[in-house]
Amino acid sequence: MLNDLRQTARQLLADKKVDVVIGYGQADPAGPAYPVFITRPEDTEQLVFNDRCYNNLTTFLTRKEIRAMGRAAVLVKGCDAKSVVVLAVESQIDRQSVVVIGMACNGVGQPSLAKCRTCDVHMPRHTDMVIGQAADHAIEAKDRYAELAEMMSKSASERLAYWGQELSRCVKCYACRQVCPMCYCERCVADKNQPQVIKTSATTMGNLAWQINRAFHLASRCVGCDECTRACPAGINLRLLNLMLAQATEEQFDYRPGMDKDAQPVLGCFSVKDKECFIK
Amino acid sequence: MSETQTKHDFEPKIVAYVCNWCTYLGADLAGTNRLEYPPNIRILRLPCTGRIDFNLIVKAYEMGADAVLVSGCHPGDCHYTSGNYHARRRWMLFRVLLEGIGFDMRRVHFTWISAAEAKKFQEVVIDITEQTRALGPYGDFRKLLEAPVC
Amino acid sequence: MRIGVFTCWCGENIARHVDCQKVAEAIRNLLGVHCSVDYKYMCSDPGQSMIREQIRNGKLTGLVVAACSPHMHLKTFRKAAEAEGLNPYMVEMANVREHCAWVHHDREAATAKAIDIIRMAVAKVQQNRPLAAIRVPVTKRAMVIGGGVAGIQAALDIADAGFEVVLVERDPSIGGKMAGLSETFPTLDCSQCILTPRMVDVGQHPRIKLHTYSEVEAVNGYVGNFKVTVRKKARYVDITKCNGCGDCWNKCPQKKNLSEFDFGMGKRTAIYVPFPQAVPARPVIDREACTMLLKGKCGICAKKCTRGAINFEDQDQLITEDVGAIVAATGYKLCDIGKDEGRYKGYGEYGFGRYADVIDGLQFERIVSASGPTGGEIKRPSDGKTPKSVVFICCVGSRDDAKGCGYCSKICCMYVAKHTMLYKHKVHDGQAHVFYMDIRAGGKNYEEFVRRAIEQDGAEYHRGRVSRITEHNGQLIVRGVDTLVGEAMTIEADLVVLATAMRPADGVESLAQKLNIGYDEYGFLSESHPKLRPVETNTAGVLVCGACQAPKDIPESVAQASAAAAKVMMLFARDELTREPEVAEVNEQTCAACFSCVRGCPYKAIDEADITDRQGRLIKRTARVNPGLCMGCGTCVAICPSKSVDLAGFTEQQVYAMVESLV
Amino acid sequence: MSEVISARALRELIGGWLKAGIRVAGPRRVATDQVAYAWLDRPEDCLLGGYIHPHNSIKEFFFPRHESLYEYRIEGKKIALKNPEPLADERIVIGARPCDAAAMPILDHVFNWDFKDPFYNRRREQTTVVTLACREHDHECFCTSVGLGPDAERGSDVMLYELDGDMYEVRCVTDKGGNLMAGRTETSQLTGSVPPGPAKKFDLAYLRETIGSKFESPVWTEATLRCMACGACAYTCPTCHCFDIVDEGNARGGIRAKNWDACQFPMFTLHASGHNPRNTQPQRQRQRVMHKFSIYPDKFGDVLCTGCGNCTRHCSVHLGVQTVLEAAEKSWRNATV
Repeated sequence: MLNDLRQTARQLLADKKVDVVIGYGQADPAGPAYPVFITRPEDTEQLVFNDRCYNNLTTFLTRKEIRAMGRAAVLVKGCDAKSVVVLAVESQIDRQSVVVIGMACNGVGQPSLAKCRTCDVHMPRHTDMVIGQAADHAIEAKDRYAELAEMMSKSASERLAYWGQELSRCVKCYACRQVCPMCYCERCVADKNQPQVIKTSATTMGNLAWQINRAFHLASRCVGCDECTRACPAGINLRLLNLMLAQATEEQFDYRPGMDKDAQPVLGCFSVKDKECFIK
Repeated sequence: MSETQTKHDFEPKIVAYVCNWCTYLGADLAGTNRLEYPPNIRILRLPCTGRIDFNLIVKAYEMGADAVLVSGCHPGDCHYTSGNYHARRRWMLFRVLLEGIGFDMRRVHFTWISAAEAKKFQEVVIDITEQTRALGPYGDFRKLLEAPVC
Repeated sequence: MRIGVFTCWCGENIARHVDCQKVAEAIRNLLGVHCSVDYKYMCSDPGQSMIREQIRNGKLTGLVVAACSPHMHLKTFRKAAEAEGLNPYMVEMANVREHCAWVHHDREAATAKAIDIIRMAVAKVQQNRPLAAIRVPVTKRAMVIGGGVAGIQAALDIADAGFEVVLVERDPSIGGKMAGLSETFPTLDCSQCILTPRMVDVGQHPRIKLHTYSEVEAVNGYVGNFKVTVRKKARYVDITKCNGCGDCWNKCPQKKNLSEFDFGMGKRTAIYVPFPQAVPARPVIDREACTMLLKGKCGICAKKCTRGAINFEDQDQLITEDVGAIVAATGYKLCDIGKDEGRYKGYGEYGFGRYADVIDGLQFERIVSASGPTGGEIKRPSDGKTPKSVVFICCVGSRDDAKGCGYCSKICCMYVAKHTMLYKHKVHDGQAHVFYMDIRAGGKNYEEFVRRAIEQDGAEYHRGRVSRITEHNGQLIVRGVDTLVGEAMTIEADLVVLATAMRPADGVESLAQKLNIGYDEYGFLSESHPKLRPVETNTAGVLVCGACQAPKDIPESVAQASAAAAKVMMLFARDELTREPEVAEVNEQTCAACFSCVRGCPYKAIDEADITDRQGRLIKRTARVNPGLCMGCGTCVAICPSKSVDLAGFTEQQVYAMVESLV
Repeated sequence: MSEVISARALRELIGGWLKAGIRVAGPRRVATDQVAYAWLDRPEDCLLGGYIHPHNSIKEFFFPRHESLYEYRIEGKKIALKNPEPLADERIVIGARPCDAAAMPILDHVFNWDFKDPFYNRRREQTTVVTLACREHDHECFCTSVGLGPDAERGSDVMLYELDGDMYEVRCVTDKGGNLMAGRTETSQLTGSVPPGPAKKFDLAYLRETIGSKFESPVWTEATLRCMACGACAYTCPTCHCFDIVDEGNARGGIRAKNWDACQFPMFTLHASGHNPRNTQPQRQRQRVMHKFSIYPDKFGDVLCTGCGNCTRHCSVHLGVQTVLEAAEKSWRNATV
């Protein structure tokens, strides 16, 4: 598998099909892998792929430093592949000019991350090629949102108290935003100060306002790569916020971001038949 | 101390985001018809429910609102043909997030009130005011507001 | 900023429950407020001149008028400000009447609330920016869609006013339904006699460009600047060469085609002119009926044509017309009550389509029409014998939700009365029976007309419904009830005429979508205000008239058409339009070009645009608002994640300032 | 001869402090596998082992991420200012890591070299730092590479060394520490020691003398292109000290606040004109490392890093001072060969 990967990358660079391959490197086998940007065929030996390859590399597709490097090939796991679809739908990338190398994946992390335990895209979709083999088995929707069910069984006050506790640790380092492939805004609303819609202070309220904003701007767009959760230095389980909206989006609109490249987005569109039981 | 204030020990603060063409006019008509309702509500006029960003709802609570009302034209009546449909879809999801983080959903209200529904406007405002008064100040949220940093 | 706040007593209306002096006091202390005064009637002349004086002397840069609803007087006070040289958009109103004094009777609470409402307005006005009205050029050329009586009237009025008109008609000739009517109520003057001259006027008018046998394909642009793509359907006859001599259709062997113009009561050839007075009086080949086009055999017409006008190779053409305004006059059709379609449930029990002698009102018009297939003699379709007993049934489909049309078709009561008269005048020993629900004969000489039908021409009116119609050796057995007499009744009829419900013409929904205007559940086009803007739509520059907006008779359609024409002339009276500047604008620096606003805009007013350097190299992509199209709903603002689009008049700055003043 | 205290006694001591109304902060489990320096409610909240390094640093107790400089109230046309009450309560940070404690004297420079920051200094005066020497380290630790170590005493008032049998040797480094522990310890023969810290990751002396001339070195881009431009490194760093000053409030009033800021944010150097002198992420990473190992030491002598490893440890792309300097040393030495 690794040889296929390196071979493919080498070819792409040698044939000048791409100028840079965005992949994973790893200095210390015991440490985590990290993103590398390979521009010369001979350097493709640095590429690795294993269960320490956490990053969603598609985030780099919209970074100006990386765009400046030219045409890119990017490694994606099943979950990351979905963000390519959304980026294309939101006209952030020209899908034709990006080579998407899917990597069959059996989950990352030891023990594997929460997202991997309910993953039904071990084989990446909508890629230009897939390297390796992995078995996909359907996961029932309710299992995908099991963690959520547990949290929703608590009372509203308990939930608010829980988030108050968690968010009191948030320092507004914006790691959650920076690693998110969907957070490609040139100027985040959090950095807009006329008006200051979201307080810059890392107070519990300021943090809550920010996380509500972040989560909702990802509503029906978040592909569940969970990089925000992994990147949070304060260990806040942001995944839960994303799950809330993912579940609602799936239940109410039968839509899972990045799964179907032709499906119409949920927000910015509407149906006259939308349910409105909550409106008096 | 005014009568209403002496009547109750707690006067809820209610913020209403309404569209210019239906609910705002409905409120105007309530006035024209002299339909009395509690004075706790503060109405912000926006062109269309489509303009009402979810951050505004959060901001209202940050400013100490005890309840928020969002109201516009009935489906099909939107002055801008479909702004309210966009709004409706936005709220369908936003409510879920609010509920998820443990927000007290008895303090956020969505209604359609047409320019003709003065009576409905009055009833809605009375309901919300009484219900919120019964709930008392939004303590859970205040705690978040006042949580110290180091 | 120097803000003046003017609190109005509105006589006693506000002052009764709000202590206006106390309010003015409280507001005077607000940061940024230069002066705060209260007065009995701000909207009165002395009130306004006081405001103007304050603007002048106090060099005010912002104004808050605390009075009634902005829907009532915002314009008034903006004008006053403008007259003093203060930008009108630096004026805000605080609604302390409708939203306060009139609904809160506890003086202290109301006063406190009034202060809050004004604080909000002051907070907002501090964020206001001067705005300049948007100016857009006007193409002084109108398009009228539909060549019925409404379309004709609108086209002629606009053209006679000196403006060019493009008239688009789907059928081979203009004239619409009216051209097929026999005589018209309440005067019984011959329909064609009054219509055809106007059709000729249209055909000959130097400023009217006629596209018959054509349909609107696409509509782009906005008020004053529409680009309309028109599909000219292949006619297979070059009407510039043809002189309408008639050799072709007289010789055409395909004579068995049902005539659309006669509503199937008569026949026509494959190459045909719909009716003698057609405009243009030029034939068209029915591609479904012509053996030359179907099988490549025949071509007689081509041989006969001395001018070589026949062209079997003819293709549809797409042409674009630049117009400044569009009038939709697409008219109506009669509900096909023979079959069920969607919400519309047929009247199987009446046997329409099953019994040849059960026909609808328009078919009857052709039978009694002097130019009709029977030459004006009343003969029933089945065997051509003269019916001695005719039953007319009103409200077939109309006023009946169960059948799909909840509304009243409005013209039926009148034309049924007319039908009974025309019938009686031609078949003196015949008897007309009418089943009706109510007689609705509002209108000049209408009631009198109906009375004449009953009293002079002896039509028998039965208040009641017909339950079913069956056929028994050539006779139609009509079973109904007369609720006034209170008994069931059976009439043996030779002919039954159904006054079927009026529905918008086919394809009106798709046209409405192209024009981006609304339509109701039945497909009737929506006016922007039922009373005060009856011919405007919610898309500026697009007007409606005639039966496409609601069931109407001829005089109403004509009146509405002239009204629409007048609106077009108003538009064309100016060289450029000024539009409210409260529209959206994109911050192209920060726009991330996700284009969800483009997707969401109800007016398709946002485009995808490229920003390039001098060499034309792409710097970045961005969304861009077309201020000519934007109606200022602000949906894009809420959709935009980075708030890179904002709405003048309701900017984020203004709205948040208001919320933050609520503490 | 040494002074020792039993784990039990230590916890009782913490309990006593808390009872006496002293605010005590220490390593505390704030979530599953998440340890942070946080205020303690009960003595048992305090972890005295079982973790390498909390996700934050003790700078939070001296230079909080959000701090009100003053309040303003808008009363009519007047604006009234109100200074915050000076910090009254006595504070103790217990269980600090040597690398965190060592950051405090380093930070003292910047908060005192011209303007003496009363907020910071008051907290320093009021707070006693009790440090727990390290017995373990992980891949990210590199204190030894910046001249510190698992039992470095710098910045601590008291040092604790784990002994067998749930005992700690107590070494008072300052009088403040002495006063705190006076009479709380017992004399013993046992002395604590710690295993050697992490192997050196880079040659500080070499980098200090070279780095100044390497502003244009390609290594900055090579090593840092993957930076995600978040503030995780700066905010978990014991020595990063950049802040922003913002007004937050509403129509009635508000506060002027001092909030953490980080040089990795593109906004950090964005000019009103739209021009950004540090326009790419590698430039910002270079700035961070240069500040720590060139600019700051040139001005104050100390390198602005204690080798705690938080930057790399909490980086989503495993990028930090250590990884950058390793790469830099490698490429610069090769270049000279």
